[in-house]
Amino acid sequence: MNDDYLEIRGLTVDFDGFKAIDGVDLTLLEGQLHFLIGPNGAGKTTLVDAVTGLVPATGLARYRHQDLLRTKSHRIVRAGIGRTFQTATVFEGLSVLQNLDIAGGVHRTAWKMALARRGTPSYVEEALETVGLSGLRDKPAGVLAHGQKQWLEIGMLLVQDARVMLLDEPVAGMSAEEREETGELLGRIGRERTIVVIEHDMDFVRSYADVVTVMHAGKVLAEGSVAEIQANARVQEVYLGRQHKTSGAEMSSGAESSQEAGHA
Amino acid sequence: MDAFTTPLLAGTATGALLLIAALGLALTFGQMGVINMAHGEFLMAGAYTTYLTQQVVTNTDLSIIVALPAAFLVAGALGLLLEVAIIQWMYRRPLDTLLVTVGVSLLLQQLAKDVFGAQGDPVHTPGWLDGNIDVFGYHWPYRQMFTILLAVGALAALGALLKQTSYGRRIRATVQNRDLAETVGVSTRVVDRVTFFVGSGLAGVGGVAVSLISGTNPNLGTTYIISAFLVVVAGGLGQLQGTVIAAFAVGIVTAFLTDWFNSSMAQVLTFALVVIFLQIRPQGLFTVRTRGLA
Amino acid sequence: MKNLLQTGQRWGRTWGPLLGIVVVAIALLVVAPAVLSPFRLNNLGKYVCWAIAGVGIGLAWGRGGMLVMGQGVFFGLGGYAMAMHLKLEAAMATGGPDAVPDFMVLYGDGTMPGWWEPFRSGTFTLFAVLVLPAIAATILGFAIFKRRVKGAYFAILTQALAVAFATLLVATIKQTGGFNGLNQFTQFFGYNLYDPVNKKMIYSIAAVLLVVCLVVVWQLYRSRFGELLVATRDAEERVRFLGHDPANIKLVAFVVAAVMASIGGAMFAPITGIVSPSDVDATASIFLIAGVALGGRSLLLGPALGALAVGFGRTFLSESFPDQWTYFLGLLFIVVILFFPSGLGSAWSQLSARLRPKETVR
Amino acid sequence: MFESRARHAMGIVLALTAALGLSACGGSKSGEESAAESCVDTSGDTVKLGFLNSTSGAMAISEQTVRDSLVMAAEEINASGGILGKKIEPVLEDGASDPAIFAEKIEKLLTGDCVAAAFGGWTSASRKAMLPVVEAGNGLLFYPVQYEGLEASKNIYYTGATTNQQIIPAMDFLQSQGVKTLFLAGSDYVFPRTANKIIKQYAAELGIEIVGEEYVPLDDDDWTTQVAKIVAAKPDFVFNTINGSSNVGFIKAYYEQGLTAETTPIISVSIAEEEAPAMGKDVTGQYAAWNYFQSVPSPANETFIEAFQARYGADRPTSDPMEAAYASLYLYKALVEKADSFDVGEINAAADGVSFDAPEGTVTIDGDNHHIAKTGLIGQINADNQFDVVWSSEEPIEPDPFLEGYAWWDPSAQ
Repeated sequence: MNDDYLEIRGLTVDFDGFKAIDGVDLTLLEGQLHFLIGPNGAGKTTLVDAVTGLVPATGLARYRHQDLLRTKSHRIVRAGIGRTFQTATVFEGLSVLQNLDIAGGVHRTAWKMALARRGTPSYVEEALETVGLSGLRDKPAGVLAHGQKQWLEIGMLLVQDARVMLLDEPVAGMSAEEREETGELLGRIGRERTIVVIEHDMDFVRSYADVVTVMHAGKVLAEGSVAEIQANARVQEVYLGRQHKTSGAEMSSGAESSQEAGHA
Repeated sequence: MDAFTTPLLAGTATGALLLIAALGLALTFGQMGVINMAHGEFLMAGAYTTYLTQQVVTNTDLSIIVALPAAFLVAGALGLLLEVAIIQWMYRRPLDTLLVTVGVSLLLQQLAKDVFGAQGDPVHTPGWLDGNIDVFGYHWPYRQMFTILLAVGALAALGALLKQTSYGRRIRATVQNRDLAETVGVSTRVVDRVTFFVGSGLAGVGGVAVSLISGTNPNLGTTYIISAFLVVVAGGLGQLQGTVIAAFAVGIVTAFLTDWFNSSMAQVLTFALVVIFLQIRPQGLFTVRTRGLA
Repeated sequence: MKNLLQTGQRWGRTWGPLLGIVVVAIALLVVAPAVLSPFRLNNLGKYVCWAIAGVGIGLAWGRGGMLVMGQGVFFGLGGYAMAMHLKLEAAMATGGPDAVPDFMVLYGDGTMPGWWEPFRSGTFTLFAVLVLPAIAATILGFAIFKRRVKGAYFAILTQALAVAFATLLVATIKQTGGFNGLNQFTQFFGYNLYDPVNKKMIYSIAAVLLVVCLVVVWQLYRSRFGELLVATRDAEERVRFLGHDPANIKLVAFVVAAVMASIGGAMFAPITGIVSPSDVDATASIFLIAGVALGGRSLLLGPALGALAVGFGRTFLSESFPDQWTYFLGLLFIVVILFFPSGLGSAWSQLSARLRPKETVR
Repeated sequence: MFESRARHAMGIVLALTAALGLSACGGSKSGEESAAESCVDTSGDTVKLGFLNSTSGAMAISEQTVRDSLVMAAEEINASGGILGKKIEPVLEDGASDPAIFAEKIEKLLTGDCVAAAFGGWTSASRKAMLPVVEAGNGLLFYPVQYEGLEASKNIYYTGATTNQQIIPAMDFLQSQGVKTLFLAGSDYVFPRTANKIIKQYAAELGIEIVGEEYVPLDDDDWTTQVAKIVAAKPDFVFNTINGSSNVGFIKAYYEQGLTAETTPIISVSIAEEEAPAMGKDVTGQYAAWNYFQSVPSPANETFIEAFQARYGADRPTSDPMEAAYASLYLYKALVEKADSFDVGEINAAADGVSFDAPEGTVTIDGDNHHIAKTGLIGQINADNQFDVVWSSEEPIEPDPFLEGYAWWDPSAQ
């Protein structure tokens, strides 16, 4: 095994006394599609925030011998860890091509930055190809459909050459067809990368997950293959218990699908 | 002893004045994201209201008491007018409200000049405020104590409004989550207007206190607006306690610096201190934590 | 046909702005000197100085989203650096190489502070005009941007800076001339300042500098940096997750804007014959913003043309309506920001965009 | 492909600009000065005069009064036949309280409107800004305000007091009152700093001890902490060189902390008839040093006050700068009539000894330094906010802007 894995030990995030993450241990290996599930408020997004320097945390998060908790966000990105956000955030005023090109700018010299772009760099072409947006290259990113924006974000991570991709609900709001395409895309690019997906849709998780980690109340509840998780009694309890407390109308689609998982 | 008490007491009074001016700003800035550069001119409106009140109510002892609610209403009405005529079209463009209100501020200054004349008008201090008490050699003017009481009163009234009344709950709900407040039936339009009225009215009350220091003049607002904004910035948004501490801190620190150096250096150094302070606490003293990518 | 149209559009995108700059250059350098009286040309020179600062504000505010309300400070750094040299030149012309400026004799003890000494050299002064604001902006920008102070906080801090700077100048009479500022220059790098031929030359230098600044921002706007700056303006946190520190990107734009303001200030001194605190305080800074808002903050030529228009309007209105002209300035802010938030330049381009299909049919 | 073209294009634009710029850059070095041609045309039956005062901005408060009396003087002169038979045609400009605007407007007046002379300016900053323009264009400027001295230009006539006609008489008055300790309070800018430098040196000469010195910025009205220092220092007298609205804050803080005209009187050099009633305090008993008070008994003053109040309202007081501005226009008339010409050179040649029976008394121009001889007066404020003259230099004092006649004066001392 090489060093290209993300190691998290005893990670804790404390919001003025409220422990949003409470002593989480995780090892995320290369070449696996790793899914992070759990009810709302379980701390999934906060975990990603902590690893990418958005919220202060204690404990350990290490990638290639680099202590991520003492590194600034943009340095973490430079170390090869990229992420997306729940709401797709692309630069709406720039074209698809410009969005991808801008993502590849980290290692450019100051002089290159001061010049205009000439032609299309090969890695940008490749990313366009991979995420299937070649035909829309000159369109402003703002006019893209929701799913296309998510793909564009993944494309930007590719251009960034992110070795670890932390994706926050990439298929939320996508059609079944788009989900399938996204799943295949993740499968393709995941072979030589570490990919972590936060997801609620259990169908999607079942179809593509190699490893699933269930989080609840800031702690890791269970970890294993899809089958192992589904058989786990504590996981079932958490989801069932949640069902009793919440009224049907307020329950999100994500919660419904997780509840499904509990029964299966 | 007086080398310590004089700046402390005088600075507390300056801080109280800054607090009255900054409370309204913190309210409108915190809730609506509006940066009202014409707030200083509402102070000026309060000062001119005091002058006009003294023309009508010639009993000086009484007139200042009458002037307080009058100034609150006049400045509040001006604020309401500003909200209805201009600001309501510009929510979600906070930086642009800053520039629009710069224009409003210029208009109001010129208007005051044309109506009242460029020469300032006198405001007479009532007899019961015209005196002092000897505190370790500092002849502490009653007027400064009155300013501090006024600030405490304004703060208490505002606190009661926010904590005890249904409007207060609506205001707090709107500050915390505008969209959610709307969905549960709070008319944020009405809440915004009430907030603007109250915030501007407070500036009017501050104007009464200012008029006791320097009478009236058309440029009176510009003297206080920047300091008041620095207080809001240093205090942080969303919590009045930050504004309170920052106001008194700026007032007292400026007074000590004035004592040690001079007024000009005190102004410059206070600015430098605020910038250094923001290095330590970039979001100000107190801030409401929000989730997600801002 | 479609291909041709596209080619035409791309051609227009590359060359259009340059063509605009050429038109501005010809208007300022050929037409204006030919038709304007020396006095009016000198007035125009003053507006050109504001326009140079405006171009930088367009970069920082329009493209970078940083509302710089205190550009008067950098305008002042350049203006005072140049004015110190001109003051020393005037002193040395009559009193020999060791002469000190008259106001130091009148109001001080006749000795000159050491930091004035290098400004005897014209080369050093030119160097200082470029480097002083860059250093000041880097220190200030570093402190502000690294701690993620932005938006209204940033605007208010910069305005407070302008107030503090002006107060400092007024209070340091023996070092900076105080409220009176620096004035009574006689020559500009050896050229007599009151000779009409030389005044025309100084005007031309300012106009050339404006064109150069326009070309610089034109290149910046079309560069990858320009794209990144706009990206930072629209979604600062997202840029962080591209691996860039947004603070550095903003810092570059802020420093370039500061240097341009300084260049404007440096030319302001010989053109108006005075630099005083009232040219650099909060009000003066707001004047600079007004022009940029009017012309269109994020356009290439908008800030410069807006600054020229506001400068001209200020002169024209104060000559025609000496008592009421502040009303116009107040209304300008309200109307432009309320109805044309992207400036009149954008209003025009929106209109022409609607008209364009008809034109291409021809 | 487009990129390389764009770079070429950029190069072309820059080259073009450089060429255009260079073509306009035929400068001439100092020495080969091309003489400024005067464009003043007095061949018709009118003569253009420029009145340049701030009617907007912070200084409008003071300068409007100067404008008013200039306009009135012009109307009076026109009614009585004009200057050398030519009617005055005033050109009004706003200096906008901004020195750079003053520089611009004076150039417009001299080269655009071709006025024969300009009147106005208030702050020293505005005068300093106008001075090089007036000298370069060889024009004439009449400056009507008391100022800190240390200046003399052949193109400017200073009709307000210089320091030896206001500050020094005030000190003489203090000595006559037996003052032993003095506190200096001023706005933080050039005039108060310079005035206080003179005061400190003269005080040392007179044996008066300076027990404190405080400055506050022009736009700052809160004097509370500084006044506390006066309370602590317990001086016999306070010398007030504060300017503008800051005076109100000073006076209010002064009385609030228990100081009065009886315990610690103030002598001011910028509180006049206009300002005294605007303090919001009864300032009866306080002093001011000027060269003119509305209460000065003279037939010329009676006529002046009558005319002014008839023109602008019976409630309008008259004050020193207004009177100096009024006198400046009449002095110009006298200068032109003595020289029998509107030419600047001929006016200057005829200047020495030209006099006018001004409301303050007879004033006479000193041909060397272009200041005028004035009588120093100290007034004490009475219950009607008028000044009772309590001390006078008796004779007009010859102007000495550089204080060359005062042995104790050492300009290079701190």
